[in-house]
Amino acid sequence: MAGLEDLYREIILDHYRTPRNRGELEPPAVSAEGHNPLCGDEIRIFLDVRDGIVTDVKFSGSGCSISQSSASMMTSAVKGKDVAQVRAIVRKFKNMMTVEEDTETPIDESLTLGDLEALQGVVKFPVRIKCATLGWNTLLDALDAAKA
Amino acid sequence: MAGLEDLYREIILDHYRTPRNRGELEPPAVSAEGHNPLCGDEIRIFLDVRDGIVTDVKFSGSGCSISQSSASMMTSAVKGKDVAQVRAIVRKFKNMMTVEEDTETPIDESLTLGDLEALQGVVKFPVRIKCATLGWNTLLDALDAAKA
Amino acid sequence: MSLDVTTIRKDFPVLSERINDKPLVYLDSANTSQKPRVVIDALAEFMATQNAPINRSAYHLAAQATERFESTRSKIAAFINAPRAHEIIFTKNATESLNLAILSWGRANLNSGDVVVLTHMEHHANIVPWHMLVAERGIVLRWIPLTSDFQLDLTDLDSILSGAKVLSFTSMSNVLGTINPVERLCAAAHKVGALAIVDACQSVPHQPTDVQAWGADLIAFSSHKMCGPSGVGILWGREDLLNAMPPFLGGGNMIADVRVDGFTTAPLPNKFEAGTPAIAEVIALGTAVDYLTGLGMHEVRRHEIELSSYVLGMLKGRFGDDITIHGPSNPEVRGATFSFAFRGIHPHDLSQVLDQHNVCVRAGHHCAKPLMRLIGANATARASFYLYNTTEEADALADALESASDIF
Amino acid sequence: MSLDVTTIRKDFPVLSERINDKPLVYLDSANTSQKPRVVIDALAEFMATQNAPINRSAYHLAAQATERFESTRSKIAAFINAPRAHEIIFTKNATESLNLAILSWGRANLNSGDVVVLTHMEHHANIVPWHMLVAERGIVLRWIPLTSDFQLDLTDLDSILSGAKVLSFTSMSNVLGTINPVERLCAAAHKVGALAIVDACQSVPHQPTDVQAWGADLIAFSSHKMCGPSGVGILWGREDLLNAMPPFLGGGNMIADVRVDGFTTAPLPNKFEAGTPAIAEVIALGTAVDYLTGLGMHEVRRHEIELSSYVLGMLKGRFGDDITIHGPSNPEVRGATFSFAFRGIHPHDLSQVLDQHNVCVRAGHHCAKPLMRLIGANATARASFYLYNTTEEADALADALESASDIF
Ligand SMILES: Cc1ncc(COP(=O)(O)O)c(C=O)c1O
Ligand SMILES: Cc1ncc(COP(=O)(O)O)c(C=O)c1O
Repeated sequence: MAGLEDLYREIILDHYRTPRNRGELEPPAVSAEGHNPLCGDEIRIFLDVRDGIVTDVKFSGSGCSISQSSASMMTSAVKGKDVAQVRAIVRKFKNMMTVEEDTETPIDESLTLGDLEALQGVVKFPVRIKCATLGWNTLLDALDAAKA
Repeated sequence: MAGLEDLYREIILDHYRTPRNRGELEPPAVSAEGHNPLCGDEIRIFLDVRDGIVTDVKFSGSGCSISQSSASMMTSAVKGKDVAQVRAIVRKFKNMMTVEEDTETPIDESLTLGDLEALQGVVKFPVRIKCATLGWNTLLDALDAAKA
Repeated sequence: MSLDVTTIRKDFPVLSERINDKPLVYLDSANTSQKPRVVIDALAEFMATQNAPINRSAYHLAAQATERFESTRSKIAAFINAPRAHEIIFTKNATESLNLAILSWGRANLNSGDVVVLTHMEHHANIVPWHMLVAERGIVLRWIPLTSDFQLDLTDLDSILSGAKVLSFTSMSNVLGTINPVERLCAAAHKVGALAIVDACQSVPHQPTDVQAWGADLIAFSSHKMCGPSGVGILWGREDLLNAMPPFLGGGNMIADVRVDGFTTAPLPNKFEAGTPAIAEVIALGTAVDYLTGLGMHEVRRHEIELSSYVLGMLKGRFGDDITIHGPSNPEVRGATFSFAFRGIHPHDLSQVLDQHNVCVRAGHHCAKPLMRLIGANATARASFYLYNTTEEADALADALESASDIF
Repeated sequence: MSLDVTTIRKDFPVLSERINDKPLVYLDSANTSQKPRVVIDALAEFMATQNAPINRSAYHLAAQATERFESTRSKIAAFINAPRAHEIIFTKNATESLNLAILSWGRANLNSGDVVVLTHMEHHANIVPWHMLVAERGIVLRWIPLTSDFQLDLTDLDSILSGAKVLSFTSMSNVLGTINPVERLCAAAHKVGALAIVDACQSVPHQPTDVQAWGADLIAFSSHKMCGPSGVGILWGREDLLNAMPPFLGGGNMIADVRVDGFTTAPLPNKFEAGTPAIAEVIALGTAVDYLTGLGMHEVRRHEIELSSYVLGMLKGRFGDDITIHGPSNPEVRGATFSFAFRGIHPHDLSQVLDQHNVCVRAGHHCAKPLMRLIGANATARASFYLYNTTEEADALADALESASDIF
């Protein structure tokens, strides 16, 4: 059985206690809402996309340490990147979480996930994968909303 | 386990091979139709009730030896009786078959079922009770139809 | 005579399981109960030596299976004091039972503007089917609010019920533990000519049930919460009501006749039991009912009142204001199900830490999101006790809670 | 490599049962199959040592149960070559699967006058839900007739299908044994833009299944006919189709969110799995799938073709015109299910006499009354063989039949 230390790495607890990019953005920023139907966690992702660049991103809502820290780390990782890069990061993260659906397209090996790799331990707790990916799936919805 | 001889008494097979009162009656006789949803047996009971007396009764349809012989014996038993007597016989028969719903009203002990007692062995084959009572329940429906 | 829990625990194989060499502390019985050995054996034994279809075949093995299946129906009827065995309908779970009751009765009887009254402590199973009727037929929902002690606030009951066609409510909240005054609510519904539907999932496994004393019209509950197998739900309804309801699922077993141009339905209970049921599971549920009856439902209830008293006092004593229990403080009006918030630690994280101590509690919205919004939380942790749980296990819960603070 | 039936028979405890000191000859597998020891053990083992809720709780026991439950979904997907595991929906039986498909899709897509095409060999489960839609929405049913050799008469298929919205049919008749040309029928349906629904109850347990090769849109089958426990049915559907269908039962597990004023549904498969499923049974069904896969479905089919050849020849050889078999004479286009009439003896009486020899056959209308009317009988006797049956058992059937003439 995997131990708690695999799950609650220090960097994760740090992002949980001191979340980055927490808040909301006014329109014209777009937003999307995500639910974890199993545990009730809710998250909202705000996204400012200009000329194909994610110029700003924020998140609100409430949830467990994994969903909150994952969202916090995510915002740090995608801010300032262009949309294609962001989508590549999402794919790489979801692949690490074993839940990337598109298994045909190759994963960009040159990308590094940095701090996000701390979340790898979540895979040993399958129930928590949904916590870790909640913000990411919601980000994808927000990207779609930005395009529309 | 009960043996076949409990079920297929000679008198039962006799009524099966040579059914009494098989046929139909023209209106003003009433009729009712019964199904055994489990095995597909169908029966139709025709009833001529005049001044409270069952002056004639016939049955048609098809089914197994138990349902057919029970219907045949039933017609012999009720023909010429008044409606109250017929209902008492039905009650007594269904009671023997362990399926009389009205357990409050006492059963008329003075009534004799005669040949019908041969069907008692059916109780040891619970699945067949529905065969034995198919004609009887249909008779009750026909009696209701005659009253209406 | 109170329950001999030490002996009872030996009846449940899983309670002797050890994980990482520590005992299992199973506090999630409001979710699903554990199963006694006799129930597992009945299921396995039937499958190994007596397995056969029911209702459809005349041979000995099938006749025997049919008899055993039907004997569970009679046992369930006796267990809840239903007047007639054929008023017991077997479904796949309480959710199907509620959907059957709500959608079959509702589609035949409810029209635009008709009022249905629910309470603010309902499980999704007693909400979503009503929402479906809101969308389909334009019915209107009203909600009975809660008091500050997490009981139904019946102050305005008469005006809430006025003109209503249905009152549908839970006999005991799966989140708060609150036991509702079922008789009073059924009587109030009937006074305005409304139907009384009771979601009895959380009370039937834990206390004596008497549907006639309740005066209910339809009730639903699940086998898997009362020591029986998964895959079986129960719907009880008044005979005249069930007879008047249209069928819900169509297929084999529920028909009297089928022609290319139509069908007629079989009498109760078959009318509502389309297809091959959970034969082995229903038979094993009969064994579970025997088991519970053997223990005595009054004794089960008394044991859980004692446990509740202990848990409430102990948790408050050890943690004071660090713990908030969302539910009544009086053990007499609640079951042994405790939702709580602890030191601001998210319930999901809390349950993860408790799991390291093999303490199994549920974290989440407990399929009662409208209630959660009222409580003001997305989620709570919930420890739910049953007839096999002990005060030592309550202590183990508290010890494990203590350790959670070390991490967060 | 053909099946080693002697060894296989030892896997099924009930086949070693003796009644009145005579072996059991179980020939009712089209009704429900027997269960191998590994399946019974998987069920009992889970209940005794791993029993926990799924999806809702984070602790180890619950996570493990969830994983095992979901692994059955993947196994079923592989077994029928479904592209995605979340296209597999667990229900309580094939009847619920068909009702879900028919009523959920039908209520959203069918209107007065819309044509649905069935065949004259359907089970009530694929008739009655359509009758319900006839009553609810005024759809119109058309029926594909049969040839004199009890196969679908496809001569006028194009005109029967013309303008139809749905073609819903069985892959194999539970009465006649006829195996239908599923690929051809699905293609014909799609050519006119109709949906193809396949009642796959009788074929999935007996031969390899490839829903993609079939080109089907929705298919239904039951665990209990394929060596699995009772209480579980399966619906497979194309992802886009399932996504577009409204939910069928409302409650826990099928929601994304619930508010007092409405709800949103969860993604597949949860959307169609309201309430607590048959957890232990689904897990044990996974073991049944492993068992069948281990034997090899091609080998199972080959064994049944051999049995069919033997049964057809032997019965005709011994009884000539005294026996009428209602079904195709060519073993390649039929399964090993034989409905028959024998010397004018009513099937119910026949099965009673056979039972004295422990030969278990079903007598009745087999939930296919429209077909029975076509055959011109209220009932037939039906002997259905499976992977564990032998030619010796076919001989035992014939010997028992012989003795029936002595009585009637
Ligand atoms: C109050 C209440 N109602 C309904 C249900 C639904 O029961 P099931 O999941 O067995 O269908 C539950 C349990 O989950 C419950 O606690
Ligand atoms: C062809 C066919 N369809 C549907 C069914 C219904 O299956 P179940 O009773 O498992 O729901 C059966 C079996 O009874 C069948 O043989």
